[in-house]
Amino acid sequence: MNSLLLIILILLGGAVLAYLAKRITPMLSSIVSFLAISSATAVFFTMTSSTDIVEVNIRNFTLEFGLNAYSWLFGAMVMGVSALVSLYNIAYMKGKDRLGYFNSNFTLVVMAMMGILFSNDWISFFIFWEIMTWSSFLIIVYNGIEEGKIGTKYMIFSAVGGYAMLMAIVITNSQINSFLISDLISSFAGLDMGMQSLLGLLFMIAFSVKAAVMPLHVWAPRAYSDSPMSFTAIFSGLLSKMGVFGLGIVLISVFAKSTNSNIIVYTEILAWLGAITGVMATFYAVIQTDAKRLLAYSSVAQLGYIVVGLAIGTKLSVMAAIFMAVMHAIFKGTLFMAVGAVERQTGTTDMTKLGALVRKMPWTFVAALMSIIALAGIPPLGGFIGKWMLYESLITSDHYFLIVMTFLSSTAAFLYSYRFLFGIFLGQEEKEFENVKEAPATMVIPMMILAASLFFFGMFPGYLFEPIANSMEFLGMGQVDWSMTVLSNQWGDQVDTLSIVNSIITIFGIAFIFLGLKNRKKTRYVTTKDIHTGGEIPTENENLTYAVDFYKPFERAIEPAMRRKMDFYYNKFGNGLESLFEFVRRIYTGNGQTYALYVIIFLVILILFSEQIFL
Amino acid sequence: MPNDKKSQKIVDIIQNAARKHSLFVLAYGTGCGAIEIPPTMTSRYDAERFGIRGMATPRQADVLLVTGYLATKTLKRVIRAYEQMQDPKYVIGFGSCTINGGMYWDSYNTIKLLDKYIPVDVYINGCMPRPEAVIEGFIELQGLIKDGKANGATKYKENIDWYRANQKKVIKNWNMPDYNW
Amino acid sequence: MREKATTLYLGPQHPGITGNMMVKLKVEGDTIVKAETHVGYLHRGFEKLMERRNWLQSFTIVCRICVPEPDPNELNYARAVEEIEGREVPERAEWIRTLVMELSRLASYLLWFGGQNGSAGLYTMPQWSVGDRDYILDLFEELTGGRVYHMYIWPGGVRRDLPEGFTGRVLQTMDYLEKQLVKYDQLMFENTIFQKRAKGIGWIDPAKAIEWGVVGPPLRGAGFKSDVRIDDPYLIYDKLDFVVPTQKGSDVWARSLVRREEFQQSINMVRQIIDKMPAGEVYNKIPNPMKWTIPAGDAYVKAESARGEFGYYVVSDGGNKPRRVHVKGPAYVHGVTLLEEVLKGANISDVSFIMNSLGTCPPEIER
Amino acid sequence: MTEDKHIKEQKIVDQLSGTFQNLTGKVKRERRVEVSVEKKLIPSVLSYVKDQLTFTHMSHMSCVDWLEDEHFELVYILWSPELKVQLLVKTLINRENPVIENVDMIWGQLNTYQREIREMYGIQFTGLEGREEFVLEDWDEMPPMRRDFDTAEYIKDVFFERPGRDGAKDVREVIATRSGEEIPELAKKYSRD
Amino acid sequence: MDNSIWISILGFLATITLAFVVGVFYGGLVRKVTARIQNRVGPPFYQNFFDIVKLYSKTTAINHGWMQHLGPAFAITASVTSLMFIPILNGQGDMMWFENLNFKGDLIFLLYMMVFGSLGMALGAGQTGNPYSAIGVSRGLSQMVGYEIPWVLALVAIMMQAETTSITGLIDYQNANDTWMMFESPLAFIAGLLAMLGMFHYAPFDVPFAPAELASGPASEFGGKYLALMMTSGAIMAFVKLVLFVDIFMGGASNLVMLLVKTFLLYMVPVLYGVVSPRYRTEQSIRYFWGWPTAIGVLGVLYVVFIR
Repeated sequence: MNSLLLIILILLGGAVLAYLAKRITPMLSSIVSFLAISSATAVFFTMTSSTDIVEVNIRNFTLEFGLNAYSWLFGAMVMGVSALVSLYNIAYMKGKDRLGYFNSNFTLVVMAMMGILFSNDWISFFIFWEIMTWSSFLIIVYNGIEEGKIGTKYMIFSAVGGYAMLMAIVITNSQINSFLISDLISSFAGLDMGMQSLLGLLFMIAFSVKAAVMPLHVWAPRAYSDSPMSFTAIFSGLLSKMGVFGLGIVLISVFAKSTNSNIIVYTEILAWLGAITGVMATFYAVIQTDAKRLLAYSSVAQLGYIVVGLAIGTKLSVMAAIFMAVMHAIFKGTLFMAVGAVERQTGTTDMTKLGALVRKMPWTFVAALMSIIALAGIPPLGGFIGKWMLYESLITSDHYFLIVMTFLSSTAAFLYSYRFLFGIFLGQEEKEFENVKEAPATMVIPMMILAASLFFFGMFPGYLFEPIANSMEFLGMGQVDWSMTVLSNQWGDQVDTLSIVNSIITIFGIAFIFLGLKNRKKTRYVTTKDIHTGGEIPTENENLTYAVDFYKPFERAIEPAMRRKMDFYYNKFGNGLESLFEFVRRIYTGNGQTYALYVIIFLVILILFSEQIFL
Repeated sequence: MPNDKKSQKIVDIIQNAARKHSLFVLAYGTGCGAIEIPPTMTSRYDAERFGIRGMATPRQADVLLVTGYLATKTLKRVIRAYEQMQDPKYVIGFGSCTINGGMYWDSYNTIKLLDKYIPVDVYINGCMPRPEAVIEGFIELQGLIKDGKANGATKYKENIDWYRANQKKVIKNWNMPDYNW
Repeated sequence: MREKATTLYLGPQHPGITGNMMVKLKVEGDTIVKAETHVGYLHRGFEKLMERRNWLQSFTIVCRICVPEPDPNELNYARAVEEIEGREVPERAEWIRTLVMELSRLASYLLWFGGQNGSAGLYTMPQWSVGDRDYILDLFEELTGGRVYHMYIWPGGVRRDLPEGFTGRVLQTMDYLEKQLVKYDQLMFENTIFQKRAKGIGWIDPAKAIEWGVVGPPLRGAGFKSDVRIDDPYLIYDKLDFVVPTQKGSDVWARSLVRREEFQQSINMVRQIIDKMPAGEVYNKIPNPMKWTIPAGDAYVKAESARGEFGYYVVSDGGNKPRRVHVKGPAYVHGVTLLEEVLKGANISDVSFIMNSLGTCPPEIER
Repeated sequence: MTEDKHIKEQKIVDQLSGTFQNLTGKVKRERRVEVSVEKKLIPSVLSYVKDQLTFTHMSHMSCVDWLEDEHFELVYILWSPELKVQLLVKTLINRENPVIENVDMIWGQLNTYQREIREMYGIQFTGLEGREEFVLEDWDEMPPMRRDFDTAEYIKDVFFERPGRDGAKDVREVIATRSGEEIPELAKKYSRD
Repeated sequence: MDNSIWISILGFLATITLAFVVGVFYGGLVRKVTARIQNRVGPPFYQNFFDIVKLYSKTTAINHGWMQHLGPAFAITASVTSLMFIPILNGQGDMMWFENLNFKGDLIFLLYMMVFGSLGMALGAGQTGNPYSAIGVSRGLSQMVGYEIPWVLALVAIMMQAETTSITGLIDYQNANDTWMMFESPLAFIAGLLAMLGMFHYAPFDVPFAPAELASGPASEFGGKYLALMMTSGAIMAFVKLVLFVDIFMGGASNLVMLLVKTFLLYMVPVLYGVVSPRYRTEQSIRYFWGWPTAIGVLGVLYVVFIR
């Protein structure tokens, strides 16, 4: 059997089995899901090759599955991260309700993502895209009524994206008479100007929704933060990358060949939108008090950079964007898992309540610290390399104000990075969290593996450059030069990651050991209550942690920019639409079977009446 | 105790020289003598010439300057600040009130003999001591440090029980964390 | 479950606090939602000690109530005793007392210039102005023998006459200070950053200022022409020519301007005093202090210090010791009720700044 | 102290004694007026003089312990910025049961004064809010400002004696004998033996 | 293995020693200069050596957990690593000792490397649980967002002008054209200079350490060996910032004397401005940087893009 179909089938079977397994014991459902995903991962890494092509004939048209260098890269990322997350998921979801429902959808999302990556034609792409949307929607509403509204918001935006994609596909087919992605790539340049612009707009809308680009990002923060964390690790880390994947295809392989000046304007606008997304989402992340919400906004901001990189479209910037996409999947996955671990152990993610978990949950902290360092783009971890390439590509391609925008948001990212670590792991020890224990090993190990990989890619980015260069070649960017440890831009300036890492490790090691060993006997380890409080003795119930409104002065300084809240307008708009969508919500009763039935009916209609729809 | 220069190791000599020339004073105006600290530190007398410098927190300070009488309420804070300081640390008793209670000898709220509560390395007498006297006191302390004789902190650690008993006699509600030395 | 606001202990050991006191702040972000003044770190029980000392011994104690500015205390105590006893004071002594009072006001303002700017982070100003204050302390030392505590103004006059050539040295110092004032203007009052820091900060509602018990420069900064020197004239202030400056802003900036103007006025007053000072006796001798009794009675006297009205309520029961000496310093209201009120909603950055502008001085709160 | 010299002061006394019964007042000197009232009249007198007689500024509030007469004397010292007159309102309260009504709703800063007097004299102000401890900390003796509180006795128990004070000798003398030095003539002169 | 690695290690050590000595020496000189302006004598110029040695010789230390080691360790790592990647001299003969890793990093890497220390310091300060530390960190990071904007604008302008992002490249450009960047694009220089005022944390931009409000700010709980290491790294970092600025705007230095003269003159700018300025509040400081300095920086970039 073809390995691609095998992966899809394993995952599909896993989804069904996970649903059934909860009848035996709820835990088994998570384990089944983990087994399905990990065996699919094993199949993916051992058996697939980029020459696999399989055709599935349904009635009178053909769905074509295949793998190429580009989708292999994303597939490897999806499979690797989701296997670790599903391992984490076992312990994380233990004891929660409706595990069958959750896990089957969880597996289905992974299946859909792999399906998208394997699709060689727009029809199967669209079908899997919709499956992904629906199953992720079902998980968003998993938590209850309040999430229903968030789910509706997500659904509205996804529907807009989906219809845009559908229209684009229909138009494509009517123009070039083929559903194959490769046909669009090859014949795009031949289309007339108006058609190119229209297609460009539609595809950008379709993918920007998932990539959460500025005007279409509204659904993202709440949807990311209010889902179960093991899913958010995938949702924010991987699912959003499907938007990036699509944008990559459209922007690079399709538009790059276009001579249309409108398209260049589009990409410029998209780049600016990405940059503004980065800045605004960062500012919003800075003022959050909930760790999950903070990370959710930070995801939006990070996706902004990736979009900037893709939209600029030089070799270096695309490389940076894809590199950052992979890094983002890793570190954001780790961070959401860390937050999940904290939530599981303490029951809250409110940074104004948490504090000083560093002694209680050291391994979680280490994983979070590494990820945060990568997120902030500080050398020597992987995040820095993406940032460096992005800046270099921006400056060498004369995007002088874009670099300032991205730099502003990445500097402001230090604020929320620190806020995150401080709010959860540092500060005063609280009585409430006295007996908190480290999360179980099955949760810690996936985090540590991902965090270690950040370090590895920071030291040897070449291991990632190779597949990226291959996929860029596939996308038609031509030969891309790369080397194992040296980054360089087109002006010829270089950065040697190996010497950076060596230098940092040596000096840090010496300093750390010096501090640890000097007067080791006479160093008094004290509690966080023993601090300088002007000589006074703080009473028991007094709060000594500076936690509320942490960045008040900064908020005051950025007040003019924050006055017009985009969310506010969308909410107004959403409230207006509320009644319109009331009946939609009535259909989403919260019962798994109904959803499944609905999805299946939708797919059947899509397939049966495809001729009428598409032609 | 043969604590003269000859018996000191070379490391000690360097350390003591550095300690001598760099005295970080805890910025704690405990009593009314605090009014003579600004003139001492500012342009006319300029104690910074001798490496004397104010520090904001006890963690970073070397010298606790008890400027005058201590009310019992302040004594508690002073003890806490003193114990938060890091070795080697020195105490300068400033003004007559630290020596024998001064003009508040019959006040119900001030302690009379400072070195019953915390070890004092150098006393400066006067009410109040002039800035010249303060600097003189610091120079005296520097001399003690140079010879390795300013060992009030060691004395405090060795006799902690005695000091603690005295302190608890005055401070009725001892709700401070007890430090283990 | 911990409370929402963060507790910040500003003091007693804190470089930003004026003296040995503690302001316990509850902050949300950097905004203060509640401020609590804790005092008592300097409590010596002066008023109890004075019950155990005879009338003259108490003199050594009263000056120690307010360290930066001891002379108003001596004056008030002396005037209260004189008022109860009905003792006459020679004319020249009154002039000398006024001179001492104005010099002490200048010294206090110089210290305040330093404190206000030190709390704003301009460390050059304290270095200059506290250094210049020493010139006045030198004058005091020559006149009284003490740098800080003078014990110079006694019941019945002053302890001794002016030394030879003293007035000339005073005038010399005044010239120097006037020259320095130009420098202070450049460094502080014309400094845009200082203005940005000071304007609109620490606002006291002028409509409530009197009711809250605000006195001194803060009250004049709120637009009230209120000064004990003209409202309830004492010494020879009615014979001097001076203006009481007022400002409308009622913020730190207004108070700073008021103090700056009063500094100039004091320099002018010292010159007038030296110009017009009459000759004569300076001391109406008191009997043997151990047996010196004062007839029963009470008196409330007040004087304008650099920070506001200083009031002394002295009660005698006819014996050789005071029955009760109760001191009211300006900081008693400024440092507790008013400070707690003004700090509500302020920024952490401004706490020390506001405290300095109100002239909070703990020793006179708890005594 | 003739009548015609202090017209505005006399007018205040007249107006007050006209309004309240059992109120005695006198003009002490220029700008000083003193009235004595019963303790239950204090709130009404204070609010009357504040609202009607423009005594809007609360200068001071004091307390005197008349141990021999077995009462405390409370003094409210007010100032009128318009009339420029200082008004002393005095009242006596029993020493055995020192209770009086809290008046900090009239002037906010009275809260501080009353808290201090409560701590120092043990006078209870009914309805007074605010921290119990103001100046002292963990004080478990008699309120220290009462005249029957003997500080000399107290310090003997709690603090270490100041050396040289034993036997009421002069400090210099004691130090001199301890170190075996010759007692200087100057010291002998002041010796209390 | 041949001798070259030993020579380069010796070179590292020589560089670190130079930076430490010069940094500490400058620290003392700053105190001296400040003192002279304030009408006093001031401490001897070698005072800071005593301070650091004294702090290293402290026998006890307080530790709130292993993260507290991290802060100073990160700080020293950031300063020394940055030092390794900065060309100190641009002459041929002297270069051998101070070459280190100059050609292995560039300006953007350095921007991030210099933040590394602040973030580590912030984490160490956070571990102590002192509210003052947290407030100081919050202020410091907020202010950093402020001054990074004009700073990046200035760097973008000069990088686009020289068409290189490497510091050695910038020096070569200046040497080749026989000019200094501060004359080539003066607007960028002004923006960079104003941003540098913030980077040195002298008044009016010393909010993170404001003693009147926060005691010692982030370092409140750091004493003894921790404070010593922080002071060491602070001295090195000051040197790094100065050399960086001299390299990119003032044509680098061809010998040590030139280097000292240029860096000292440059250092006097924030110091002298600081001596006569009170402290801004945090938001005032951020708004200041986003006002004129940013406008000048934008003009500087436009100047490079359109005029050149």
